[in-house]
Amino acid sequence: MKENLSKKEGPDVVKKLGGLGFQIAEDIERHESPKFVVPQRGLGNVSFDEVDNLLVLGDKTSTRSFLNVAHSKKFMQSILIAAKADELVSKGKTASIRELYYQLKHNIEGTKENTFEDQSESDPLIVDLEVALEVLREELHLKADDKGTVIGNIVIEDSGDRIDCSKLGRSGLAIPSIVEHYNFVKFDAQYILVIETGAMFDRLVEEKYHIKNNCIMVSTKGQAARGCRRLVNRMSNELQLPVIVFSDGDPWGYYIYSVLKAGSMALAHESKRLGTPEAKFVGMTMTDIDTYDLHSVTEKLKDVDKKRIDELLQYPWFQKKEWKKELKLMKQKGVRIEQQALASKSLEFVAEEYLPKKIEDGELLP
Amino acid sequence: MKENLSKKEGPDVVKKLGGLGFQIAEDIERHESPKFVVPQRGLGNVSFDEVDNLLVLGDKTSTRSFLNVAHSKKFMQSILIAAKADELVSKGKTASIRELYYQLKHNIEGTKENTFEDQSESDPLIVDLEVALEVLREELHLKADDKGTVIGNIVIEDSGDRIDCSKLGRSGLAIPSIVEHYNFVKFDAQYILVIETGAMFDRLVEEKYHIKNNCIMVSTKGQAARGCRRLVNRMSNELQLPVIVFSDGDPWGYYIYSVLKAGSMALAHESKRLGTPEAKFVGMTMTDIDTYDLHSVTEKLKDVDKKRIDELLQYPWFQKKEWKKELKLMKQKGVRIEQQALASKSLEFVAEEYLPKKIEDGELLP
Amino acid sequence: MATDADKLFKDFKEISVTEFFRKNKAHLGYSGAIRSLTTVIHELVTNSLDACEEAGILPEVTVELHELGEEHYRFVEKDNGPGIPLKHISSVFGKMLAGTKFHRNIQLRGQQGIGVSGVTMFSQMTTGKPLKIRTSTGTEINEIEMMVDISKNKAEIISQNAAEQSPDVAGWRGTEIEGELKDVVYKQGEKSPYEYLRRTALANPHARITFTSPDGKTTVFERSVQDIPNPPVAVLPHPKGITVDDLFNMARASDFRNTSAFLKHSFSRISSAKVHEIESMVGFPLKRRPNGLKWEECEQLVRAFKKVKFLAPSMEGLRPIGETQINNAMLSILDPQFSHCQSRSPLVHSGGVPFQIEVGIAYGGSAGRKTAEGPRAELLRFANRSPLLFDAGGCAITKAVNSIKWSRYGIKKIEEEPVTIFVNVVSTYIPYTSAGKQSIAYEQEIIEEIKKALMEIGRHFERHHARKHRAMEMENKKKALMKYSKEVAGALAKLTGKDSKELLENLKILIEKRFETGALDIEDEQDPEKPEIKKAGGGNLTDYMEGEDEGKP
Amino acid sequence: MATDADKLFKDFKEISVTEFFRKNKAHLGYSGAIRSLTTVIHELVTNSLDACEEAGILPEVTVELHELGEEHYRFVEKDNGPGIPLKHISSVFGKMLAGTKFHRNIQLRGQQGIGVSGVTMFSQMTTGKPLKIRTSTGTEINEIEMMVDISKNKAEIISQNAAEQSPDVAGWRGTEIEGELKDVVYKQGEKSPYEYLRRTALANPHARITFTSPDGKTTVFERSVQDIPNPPVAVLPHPKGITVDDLFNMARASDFRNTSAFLKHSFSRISSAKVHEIESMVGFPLKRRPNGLKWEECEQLVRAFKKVKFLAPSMEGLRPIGETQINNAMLSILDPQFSHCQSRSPLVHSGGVPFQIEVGIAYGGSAGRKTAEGPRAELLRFANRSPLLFDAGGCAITKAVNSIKWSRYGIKKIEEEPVTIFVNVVSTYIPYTSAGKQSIAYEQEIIEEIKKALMEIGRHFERHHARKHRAMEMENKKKALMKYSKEVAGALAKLTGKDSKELLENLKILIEKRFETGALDIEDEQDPEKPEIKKAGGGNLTDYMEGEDEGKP
Repeated sequence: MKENLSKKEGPDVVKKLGGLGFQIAEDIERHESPKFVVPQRGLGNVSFDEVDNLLVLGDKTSTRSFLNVAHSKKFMQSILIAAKADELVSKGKTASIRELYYQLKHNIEGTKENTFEDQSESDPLIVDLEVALEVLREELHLKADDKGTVIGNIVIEDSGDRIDCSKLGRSGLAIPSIVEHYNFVKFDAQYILVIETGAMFDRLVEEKYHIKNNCIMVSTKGQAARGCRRLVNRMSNELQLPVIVFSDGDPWGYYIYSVLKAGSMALAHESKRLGTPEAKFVGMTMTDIDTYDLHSVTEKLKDVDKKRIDELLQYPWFQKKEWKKELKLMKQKGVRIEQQALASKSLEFVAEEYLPKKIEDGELLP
Repeated sequence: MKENLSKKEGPDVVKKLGGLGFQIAEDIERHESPKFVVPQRGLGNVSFDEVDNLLVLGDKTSTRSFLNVAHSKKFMQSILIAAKADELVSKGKTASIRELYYQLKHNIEGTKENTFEDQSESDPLIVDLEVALEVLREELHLKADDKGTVIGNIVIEDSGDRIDCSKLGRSGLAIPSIVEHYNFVKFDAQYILVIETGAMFDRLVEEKYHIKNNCIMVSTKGQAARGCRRLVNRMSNELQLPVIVFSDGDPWGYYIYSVLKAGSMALAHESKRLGTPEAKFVGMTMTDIDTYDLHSVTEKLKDVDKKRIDELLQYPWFQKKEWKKELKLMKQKGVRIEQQALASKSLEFVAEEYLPKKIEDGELLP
Repeated sequence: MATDADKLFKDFKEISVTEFFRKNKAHLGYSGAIRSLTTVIHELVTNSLDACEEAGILPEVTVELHELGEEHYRFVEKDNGPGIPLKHISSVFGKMLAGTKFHRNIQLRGQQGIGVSGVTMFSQMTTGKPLKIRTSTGTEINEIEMMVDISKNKAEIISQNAAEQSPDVAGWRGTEIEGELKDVVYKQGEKSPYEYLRRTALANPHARITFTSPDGKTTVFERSVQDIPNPPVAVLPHPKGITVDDLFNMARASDFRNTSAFLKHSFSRISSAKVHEIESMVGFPLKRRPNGLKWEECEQLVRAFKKVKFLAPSMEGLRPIGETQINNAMLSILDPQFSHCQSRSPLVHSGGVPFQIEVGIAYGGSAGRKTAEGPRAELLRFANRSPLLFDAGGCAITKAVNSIKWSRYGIKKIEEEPVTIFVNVVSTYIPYTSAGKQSIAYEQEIIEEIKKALMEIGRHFERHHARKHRAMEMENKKKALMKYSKEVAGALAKLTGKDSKELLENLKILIEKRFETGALDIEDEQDPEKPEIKKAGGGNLTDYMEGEDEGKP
Repeated sequence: MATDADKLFKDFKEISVTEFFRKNKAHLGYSGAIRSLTTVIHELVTNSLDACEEAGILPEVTVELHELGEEHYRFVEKDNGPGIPLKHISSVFGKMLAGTKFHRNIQLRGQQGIGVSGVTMFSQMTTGKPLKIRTSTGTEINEIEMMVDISKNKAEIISQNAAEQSPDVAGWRGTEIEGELKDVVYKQGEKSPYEYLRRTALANPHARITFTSPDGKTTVFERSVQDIPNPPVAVLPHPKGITVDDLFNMARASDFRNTSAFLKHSFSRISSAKVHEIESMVGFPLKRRPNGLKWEECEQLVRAFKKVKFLAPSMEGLRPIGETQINNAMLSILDPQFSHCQSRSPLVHSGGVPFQIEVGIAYGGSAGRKTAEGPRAELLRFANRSPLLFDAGGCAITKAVNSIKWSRYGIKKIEEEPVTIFVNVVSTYIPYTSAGKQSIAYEQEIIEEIKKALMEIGRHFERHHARKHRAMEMENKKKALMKYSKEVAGALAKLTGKDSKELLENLKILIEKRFETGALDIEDEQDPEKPEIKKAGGGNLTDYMEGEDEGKP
């Protein structure tokens, strides 16, 4: 097993947060404009590293200055978040980003204004702080909502409990938002199958796909949550297992795959921890429609679907010829197809024919 | 433990489905208009049983006749569903309602029409069939998406596995869409706490609330799925434990409570299996806002919220004076409050003060 | 000593009415190169049709346009009317506010005696050339070239010839007018002379109209009705519509010896009994000479008129087109899938002016305007059978049409349908909004009556539409059942183990039987569940999905 | 033998122009009880102001209305103008199409010599009573009671008196008109005589106008300008605006010996040099007598006019209100927070008619219409300083105002703002759409010029608005920083263990310093992150939320 990537201890993080504080306090004492530097985020400072197959953050930075009125409120909010994170880490507590928002929200004395009006004000500043201090969200003891389920032949140690994920009946283990504390005790599997929809996950569990094919199955239930992505990343790295993704055949499903594989724009600074560049894609592909004669169970593309396809076609990480072909074919056919449409063949079809055959034949997209 | 309510064996269900088929075939052979009777559903045939504290379906029925052109397509669709359910039960397979839709969707010969254009056509007919044949969804081997998590001192037997829900770290057990096969092996708990949001569930897990207060915690993650409601119902009945619900302080949270307690309009025929009339409500209440001085972390009601409040005030099962008071107070204050707003006091507040005190003092709404 | 005022008034002058309209020619419809040309045609054709009808002649009208240069045309307009007596020719064409129509309570297209002189004026203003008139009342043929002396509002004869026709044989009778125009332009379209004549033909199915456009193409709008319409007659005014001033002026000009006789013979619907009733209400004897009546006495009389109940105004003077005639015209010109017309009963507006509404609808075929995106709805407005092509915005007809909710009658987006709406307002006095006579003022009585008429044909259209629709639906229903039968039979066979083919055969027999015998009650079938389902939980389909997250908006 | 035609023409009659407008009184603005009353006031006041200005007198106009019964009023209108010479009185008030204005190329409110006679006619039509006129040109005072002989279009004198004034002392000079009206009603509102006079005062700040409404309330609109405006002068027509017909008629009526002189003296901007230029372009010598010119020759001349470059038309004849005057008037009547006016340079429309646009905007204070939902935008239209209250829909001014995108100038929803837009069109000939003179025709030159003027004041408004806004923003920014300082100091103290109060003191010093010195660059600060953040992942805020389900729409 590879090591669990770069998890810092509490004291390190406290030191970094304090450092930010001292630097700003010094500016103030010297009567200089208090400020701090944050890397820019977003498409303008995100690029696709074709070697690592990951989205990475560039070098562009912005300076956030208290005396620049356009920054003042954000500056204040950032300091409030830093101070609260400092408190959480010191006390060994964890808070959800929503709780953090509520913890910091209060009326600013002598005004009708609140420190934060909406969680959408604190969320991006948390990311800024992560990036500026080069610490992880989890190291700040902050977490987002959890989502996702895992099942299969793997034993995980969580807070002292040993959880055998092959002994959870048809239920599976709910993946929490932070999985840094997980230890993989032992496992016996050929690969990890990541499945977009809960319903398909259930189908495969019912068909005992994970047992028959000796794999670990993860359901992302839509776009994968951070905890889910980190779990796949850690299992891929530490267990050295191939990761195969199975999503709907539509631009949204393909984007879920790309986020799992290459990371996301919003969290490009953490792509190394959250992305799994080795992941491959099994389906649904547009060619499946012809191969398995699924024409009667496709659905027409809506305008938003078409718009999303065009967007994907612009992203550097979709420039592989296989993906350009899929996306163009989708536009040309004008249809999308769901994982569950395979049920039109028979209920068992997906588990007994579709997946085993495609995986065995290596009919996977990069 | 009470018994697991009325689970029929496969052969019984096959007999019922066949019965429906024979009756219709006879009509046809006699050259009479083929038809079958379904109880009416919806507000017009749902009433609130104040003794049982449950929503129940009334006696009104409609006749669905093939020769009535307004019914013809639905008639055909119903028969297709019945035949497919017959096949599933006979084969011992389970399908999600989405899979069922895909299994039945195909082009009608000689037309441009499909048997089903959209899942919204098959879903209500499944419910019709359940009600008409007096069988459960699960007995038809059909299921919806799963959602929800359970944690605490209970051992569940699922398909041969014994799952100790106190040994799942911070993760908890994902609740599947069908829990009929669960067997409760043993448990040690004072009550069941049902929590609306995943984030609050996490907070309480982190605070070890279930351990410190010796309870089983269930997170519904929004409106409770059928599996989750059935699990709460079964635990309440079979373990004879009190159920306490903890939701956001808004009309949507209150409705989640009412569905857990009294059942829903759409599934009134299954209220006995899905509702838990003994459930009580701990918060968030409007009076909490004053008691705990939470004014600065409330949010303004939107128009849809206000509209929803007015709707709730019309429902017979919200006519208890305590609930009328809460709803009117909400309108009067013009605000809603989230569970996580309690974090503005401190992160531990909800686990160390709010819940223990309110539950101990019996400050619960009926 | 000359005061300031004297200085200021040294320029005090009188101007003629022609001079006034020369400076304000837009008031007469001469604004813009396209509209000006159509106005000329409108004035000439209107006059021809009026003349033919008064004389009881089936009209034959010919219009030719020749392009002479840029914005320069020659026109020839000819009719087979009664002709114009020599002594009146110069007044008809050269004097404004002179004519046979102004004083009479009679339904004619023209009203004011301005229009034709306006043509002479406009022709002369733009080309400096005279108008040529050739006319015969049946005896000799008179040819006159004339212009207008604008400052004197009278004709200036340029040349004059008379040619005898043989008295033995029936000679030519009619009028032909020829002239030149500049600053006008001929363009195909909704405002063109062609369109004007097409619509004129539609509203005057007894007329035969021939048009030769500047590109040499000749179109003949054949008459679809051979009957000569009854000539319009002048009717006496109704007492309810009279103002004090009207009465005062009429009384002053009256030769009657006593007011009783004056009232009886100058107004319609005033019988001897009514005269007595009126007399009992006024404070003076009706034996008095009417031309000695004072204003106050006229006021008393009008007050009495308001109180007395008279028979409704006589409608003798009204000459509607008639339902059959409109329908024939629409059929022959629009070739629609469906058409329906209605002539309403006459009513009065403004107290006592009789009027009558005729409406028609044509759907499909060549109905509607042609556009690049396919046919669109068109509204054809008419006043006393004259098409109104301009100023649609402020017109009572437009207002009435726009106030109808056509969707009630099964026409969802009327703008996008191949439909022609036809409205003709018939009256002895049309309340135009200006001297241009292209728009009818918002008289509430007129608007209301047009609305009622339109709703009536709307209902008719709906019934027609629904009938067709139902027949088609029946066929579709049967087809649908047949299609579903195979699915039902297959599934039932699976459920019961019975033979699928046999089930299908029996189902087909059932369906055939059903559609032979029970056609009527099938039509009225409703899905009884639909509304209930709607109610359940707010009508959202997700209500069927158990346990799905309702979501917080 | 009487032909058909003879029979038909037995009723051939001439009617007078008064008779025409009597039957079509709506053409003159007499339609509806409210509008008819305002029309009467409009005609009388317009005439008074024209007369005062031509005579160089600061106008004092008084209007009184008394209610006599239901829809029955008495009016008195008085001015201090030059008076009317005895011999003209009957024509001014009793003859339509007679006056001092029609023939002259001069900017006056009246144009057609119809309006005042229309008042006499309407008064008489509704009440049967004569108009009383009391007028003096400075010598004796003449009192006349008169009616109109409608069929003859001339006055009918009922009574006539003259009273001497002492020739030693400066006697009363002016005109007072008194009469009765029925079928009219006085109602407060946008179409009322009160509003008409309020707007008149706004556009005529040199006039003092007193109004007594039927409820006895007297309002004085004081003059805000004491200077007597230069009297309008008649200007010669410009050759570019002349039609062949105009030229032909002018030439015919000319006494000049030769065409050269005729051209030089009958038109503006035709110098001897230009005459030579013109001569070289036409095929005949200009020595010829103008009254012998043929139409074709006139055509040649007009063609030459089109080619020759003349100086722009003289604007001598135009009498704009003036920016200062409009602004003073708006300040005194609307008391706005902001106002700005602009008189544009004169231009020509229709080839050669000079015109000029004046616009103004007033914001806040009493600007805008008062409504139950608060102030709303109002548009005040004027033509030669006369308010246009009716027929706004088809007016060039309305069209121009509606075509402006006010949001560009910082007025988001102009309808809902307390703003008054003022537009005055000044011209020697205003192209009205009808004899009612309430609406200016869509002349492209006029519309374009109004638009340009409005955009100009729009830009001015925007600058004013932005200036105020910036000053306020600076203050707010400082306040915001002060507020945040306490939060920052508290959090920093927690993070570092330093003293919170000390940090706060230092922050305050920093802020004070910042706003003393760096005011300018603060204004230009932008948040450099905003646009980037927008771009990231499609601008959706949920993009910050890692792993949240993006959902499928």
